[in-house]
Amino acid sequence: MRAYTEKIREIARRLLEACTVERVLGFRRGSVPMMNAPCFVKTPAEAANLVWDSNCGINLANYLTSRSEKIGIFAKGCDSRNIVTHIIENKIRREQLVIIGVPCHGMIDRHRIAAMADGEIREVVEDENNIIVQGDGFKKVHNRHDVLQANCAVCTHRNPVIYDELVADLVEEPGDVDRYRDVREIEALSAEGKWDFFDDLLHDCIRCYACRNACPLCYCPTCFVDESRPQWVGKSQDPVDVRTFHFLRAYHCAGRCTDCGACERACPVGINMRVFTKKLEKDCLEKFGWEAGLSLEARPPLDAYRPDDPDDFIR
Amino acid sequence: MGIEPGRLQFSWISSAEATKFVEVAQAVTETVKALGPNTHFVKHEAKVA
Amino acid sequence: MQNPYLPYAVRIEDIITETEDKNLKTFKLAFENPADEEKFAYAAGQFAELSVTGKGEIPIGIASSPTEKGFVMFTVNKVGLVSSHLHTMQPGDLMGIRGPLGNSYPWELLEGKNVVIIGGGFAFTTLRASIVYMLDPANRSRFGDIHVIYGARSPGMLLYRDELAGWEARDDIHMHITVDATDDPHWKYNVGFVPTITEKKAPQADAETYAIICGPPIMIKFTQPVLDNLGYGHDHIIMSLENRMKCGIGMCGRCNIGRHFVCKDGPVFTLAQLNGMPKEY
Amino acid sequence: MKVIYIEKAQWASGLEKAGDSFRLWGPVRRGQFYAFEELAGGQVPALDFRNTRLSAKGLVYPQSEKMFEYTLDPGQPDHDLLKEAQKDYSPRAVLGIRPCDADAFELVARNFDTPEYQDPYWLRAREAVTLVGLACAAPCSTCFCTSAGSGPFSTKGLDILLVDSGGNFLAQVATPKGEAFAQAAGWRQPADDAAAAEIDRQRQVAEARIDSHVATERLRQQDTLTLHAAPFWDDVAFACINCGTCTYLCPTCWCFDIQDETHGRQGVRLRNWDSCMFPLFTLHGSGHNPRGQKVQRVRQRFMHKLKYYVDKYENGIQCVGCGRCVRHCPVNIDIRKVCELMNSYTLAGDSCAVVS
Repeated sequence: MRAYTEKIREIARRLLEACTVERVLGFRRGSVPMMNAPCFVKTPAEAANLVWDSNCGINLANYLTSRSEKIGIFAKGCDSRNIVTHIIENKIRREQLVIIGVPCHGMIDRHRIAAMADGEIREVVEDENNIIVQGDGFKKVHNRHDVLQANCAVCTHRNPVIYDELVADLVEEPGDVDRYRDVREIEALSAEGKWDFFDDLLHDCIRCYACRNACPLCYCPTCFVDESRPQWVGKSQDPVDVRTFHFLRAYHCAGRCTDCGACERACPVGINMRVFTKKLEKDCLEKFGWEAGLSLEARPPLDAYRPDDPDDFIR
Repeated sequence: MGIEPGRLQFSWISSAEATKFVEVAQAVTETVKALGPNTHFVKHEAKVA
Repeated sequence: MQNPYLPYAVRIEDIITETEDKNLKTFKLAFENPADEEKFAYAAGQFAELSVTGKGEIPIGIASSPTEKGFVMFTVNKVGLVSSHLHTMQPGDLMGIRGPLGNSYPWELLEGKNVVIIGGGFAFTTLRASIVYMLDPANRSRFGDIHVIYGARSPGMLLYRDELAGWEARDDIHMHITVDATDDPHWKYNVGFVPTITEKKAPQADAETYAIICGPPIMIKFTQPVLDNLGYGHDHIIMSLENRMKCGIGMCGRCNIGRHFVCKDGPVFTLAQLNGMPKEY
Repeated sequence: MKVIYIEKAQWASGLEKAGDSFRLWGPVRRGQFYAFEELAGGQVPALDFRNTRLSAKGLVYPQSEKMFEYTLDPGQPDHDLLKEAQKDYSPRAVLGIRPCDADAFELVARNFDTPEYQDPYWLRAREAVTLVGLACAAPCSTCFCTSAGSGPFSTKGLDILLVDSGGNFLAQVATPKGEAFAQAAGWRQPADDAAAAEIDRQRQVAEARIDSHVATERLRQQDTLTLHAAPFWDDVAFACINCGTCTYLCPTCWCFDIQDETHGRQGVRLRNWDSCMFPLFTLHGSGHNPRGQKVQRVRQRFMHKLKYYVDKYENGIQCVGCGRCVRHCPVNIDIRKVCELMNSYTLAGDSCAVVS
């Protein structure tokens, strides 16, 4: 993916020099290992700050909501699907965007790598297949596939689905991926088992709302948790309120979530809240044959009625 | 989520189907009564420090 | 340890609907425990947290004057959860008040000075407190000329209408009541926006004259140049601010303007002070 | 300062003994990270952590806590009156807190313990807790405590500082509270003169390992309005997603919200942590919001920590350099970089103002 960076800078410079766009949305090198920061590049000279590697996990579509300028945006598979969703939901217009597709090899899980390290990590570099972690008195080489972010490990849409140009050739989409093993395991639990599972899952939540705010789908001007009249959810750390937040937020993402993993990546306390959205994603796929963000033309399942919609849950 | 099966039910009843409404309401009431008091998603007082 | 979050219990004695849109009501509150009234010793310009059990608290300027004994008075605009619920309450109901909070108008500084009070809309509450305070027979001689310019959208939107009429009739206070517009043929006061009336009626500035302004941002924005033209120094213009608050005692962190808390260091600031603070209010 | 030896063999038994008169909290491994949890009898804290994900702030200042209780039942004589919630302020000890986190309590006290008002909840909880710190022999790459008024071996705020010296802990007993805890644990073997030298040697090694620093010396003299109007805020704030991670993980962020919650006719007045990152924090009833834009909120956080606080207390910055916000910000907004921008900022053209 190293070659990506050069290409990305070149494209950004070209777009800005030609005034094709006013801004380019990409990543710059972060201040700590395995952390890149989203940035808005405004001049051709600043394009030299752009980078691309396995630490570009933030979903850039999150930064497009209700913007009015003409924007160039670098988009992985998941970013591109959220751009599609944004366009369908009228949060941005297609004409405003120059989408530069970035075929993705998967982003790495910095929390997991840090937990696997034998000390403080000072530097992380990568080559085609390996992630090389160096720290105080140790060096570790991980195979990229072993340290992918959980959602990237089961991703079946690595290539952008919508783009004006590409940074590199399309990558091969993984064929035999079992996307929903974890969801099936939870489905198999008893009601009581499920209750306990989610109790434990959410035990550490501090309601910082990083999951919500990192999510490109969560753009409501006032989130339901912030409403005071009526107040739908208590604001304390009461477990029922914490659960209500996660569970209702997930439902708001039904048929829209692309499993980009932004929520999990942002979570400061390591909650695997994707199990909520993945269940809904699975239901959408199995019951409606729907995967979010693949097409500008098709209407989302919760947005359209079809006579053959499944209704066996209704008596 | 852990809500016992039977506590959440969906029905499609037209405004003209008064009888069906009564039947469904009775059936739901019976099912829920049989399950006993709900213990999940019930908040009596915030469980906080 | 004294708990600064614990309100004094008060009972609603009387509720007066002030304005024709019925969104402003004045609540006259009496302390359940007479000793609390003494602890609640306040000066005009201070505020209190009104506590409605089960709904929460709201910071509201004290509309009564410390010279008025036996009750405290608050005029509340119906906007949010607590204020809306307060508007449904009845005389005899129990609630709480916490305070007095914040600073007051600078009464020591104003002693012997002329005072020009400029108010607009429902931000007249602590100004009413100030007028009643200054007009008290024990206090009137401590101040020079008093001018009051007070405006509302229409006659029916003026607060404390009976008192305004009473003050109009006195000769120790210059009242300049105004409305933005009216079709009432019997309206005998001014018509025009507050800045315009200020331009016409406010006295020229001098070292002995202070202006106190309270009103909606738009009124303040257009009144300030008028005062500048009249020669008022920014340390002679006194303002009372609002910001969202919770604790009222400088701890919860939300009402700050720069390093100052509106709740504890304010709500009263001179324009000279505000000029050195970020415009986050 | 008095130093005692605690043989590691006596660590667990000492804690068990102290457990008779103290409730004990300590770091416990949870999945990929460590968190402070109450220790069950016989459970020892996991001291092999670098730092806990959340600071120990919540042990004195819980994220959600009851302030008052009430009933709305008109049949009850005390209906609609707030009654202080019954709370447990019995003696407790936090084991293994890092010096930076302990120093944060000293800093936060400036907000909760003022000449005019004292926050009874914070003060009682603070009084009830004994802090048994663990010196930081291997600071993280994101630690900058030494330039934020603290340090890996700082005893500020601590009652006891444990220094690991192989087979035993060298324990600096800094306060009478620490003395009482050591007594309760039965740790009373005085260390010899070499102990102080050993602690000092380790401190120097640890301090030298901290290679991250912030310069703060010009913050005080900077003009508030000039910094407030500086052009760099747009760039600093661009990536921010306005979550509360930085404020909730921060040991020195103290802002809170107050809420009433009623269930049936009974209820509680609660306080919850709040965050200047949330738009709701400053939203007026009228709909007006003085910090309605993201850039205003991000600026508020840094101006508060690095300018308003500095001016108000004249006691350093509102930060102990624990580095949590740096490590866990989902979009890598780094307070060290912002501090550098603020500290070094000059109005363009200022450098030309040379007297000829």
